[in-house]
Amino acid sequence: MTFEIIEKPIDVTELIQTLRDDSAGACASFEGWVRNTNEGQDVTSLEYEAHGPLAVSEGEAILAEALERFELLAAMSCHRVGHLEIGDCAVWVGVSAPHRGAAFEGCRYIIDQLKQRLPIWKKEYYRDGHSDWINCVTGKTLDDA
Amino acid sequence: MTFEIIEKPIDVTELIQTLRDDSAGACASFEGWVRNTNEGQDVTSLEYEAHGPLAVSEGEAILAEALERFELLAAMSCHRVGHLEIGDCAVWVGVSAPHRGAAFEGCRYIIDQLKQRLPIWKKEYYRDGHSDWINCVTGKTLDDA
Amino acid sequence: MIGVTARYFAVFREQVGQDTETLSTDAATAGELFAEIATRHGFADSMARCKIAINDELAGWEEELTDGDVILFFPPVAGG
Amino acid sequence: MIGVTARYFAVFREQVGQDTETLSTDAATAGELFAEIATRHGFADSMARCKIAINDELAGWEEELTDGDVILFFPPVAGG
Repeated sequence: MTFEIIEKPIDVTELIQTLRDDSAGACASFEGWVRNTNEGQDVTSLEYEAHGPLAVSEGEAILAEALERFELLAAMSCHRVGHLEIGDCAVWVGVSAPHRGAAFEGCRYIIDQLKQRLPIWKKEYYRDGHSDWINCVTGKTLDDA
Repeated sequence: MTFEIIEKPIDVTELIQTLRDDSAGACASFEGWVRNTNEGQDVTSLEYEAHGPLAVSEGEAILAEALERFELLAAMSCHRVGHLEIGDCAVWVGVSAPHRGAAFEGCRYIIDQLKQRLPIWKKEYYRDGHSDWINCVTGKTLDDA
Repeated sequence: MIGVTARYFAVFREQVGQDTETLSTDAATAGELFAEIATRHGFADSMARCKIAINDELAGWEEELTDGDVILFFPPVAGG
Repeated sequence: MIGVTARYFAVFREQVGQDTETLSTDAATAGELFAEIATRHGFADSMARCKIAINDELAGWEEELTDGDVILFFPPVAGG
């Protein structure tokens, strides 16, 4: 059970290996990709900023909750920070379990909680040249001028 | 949208590439692994047998249903046949979608339907030397003697 | 009487002892043929959990048989 | 009056124009300090959607401040 904040591309193949367990019959995973639109605007790239130590401790708390609530054998996740392009993987979650029901539910729980609780912020850059911090009231931000 | 029956190890990295779409923000995937126990018995390996043409047409029908029912951008799946060892990936399902809700639901739908509907049969080999076809009434099978 | 080819999969193949048989039958439908074959070979699974395909298409139990059909006998499935 | 260090993240950092400030404040709690700073710098997000951490630990709004604390100001989060 580990949560990581990384600055380099996420290596999914390597991460999945950490979930191996001879009694695992199911492995569910989720990748969050940078997509080219958000709320009707054309996105060209993204910037992620995190408070590293608190993101790691909150991420690990979420993984621990998932391991306790669902019948999982292993859970891993990492979130990338820095400048990302369309199609890049921003976040990865993977779990293994004896059966698929718990695997799907545990994986979903983790990504839902990560999105609500991690001290990570996302700035979107748009084709028309402006940029916005997502989820924030940005009407008064400097970059919106 | 493709469903495949293959005899070689499943290459997940390559398959995930087929789901790429610039408007995809979410990719959910599922791997079914051969696990070392089933209903209290120690499993040492598995044999999968399929009716290839019908498995492919049924698999593609299931993927098409998922694309119609959920807001997905792409869906792929493949199932391995032949002799598999503990930890081997027997089945893979992956979908991409603008948002994660549809991705999780579509992926879950596909694996649930595949397990019920594909003309694929699984024989488990146990540590004590006997073997069983799963889901079948095997009380009268030759290999149980 | 019609002549059909039966192909058996998985546990059915093991119970029959071969993967293909040619048969002469009075069965008019897929369901009648399944019942006949299940009795002859001692198939233990209920018809409700099994399936038949005729000439590589899944068939309902009411589907009528034609001389020369290839009938596939599928025991309960277990993918994944 | 106590002296604290404020650190701003993401949109807050851009609005303040720097990532760290040293402050003298009469605020007794995390919530009072947030309100004071939000007014001074014109933070537009409601307190309910923001968070504060004191010395690298997430803090409730009622938590009391101590001279020398490092206070982190987190705007609404958006991971993934």
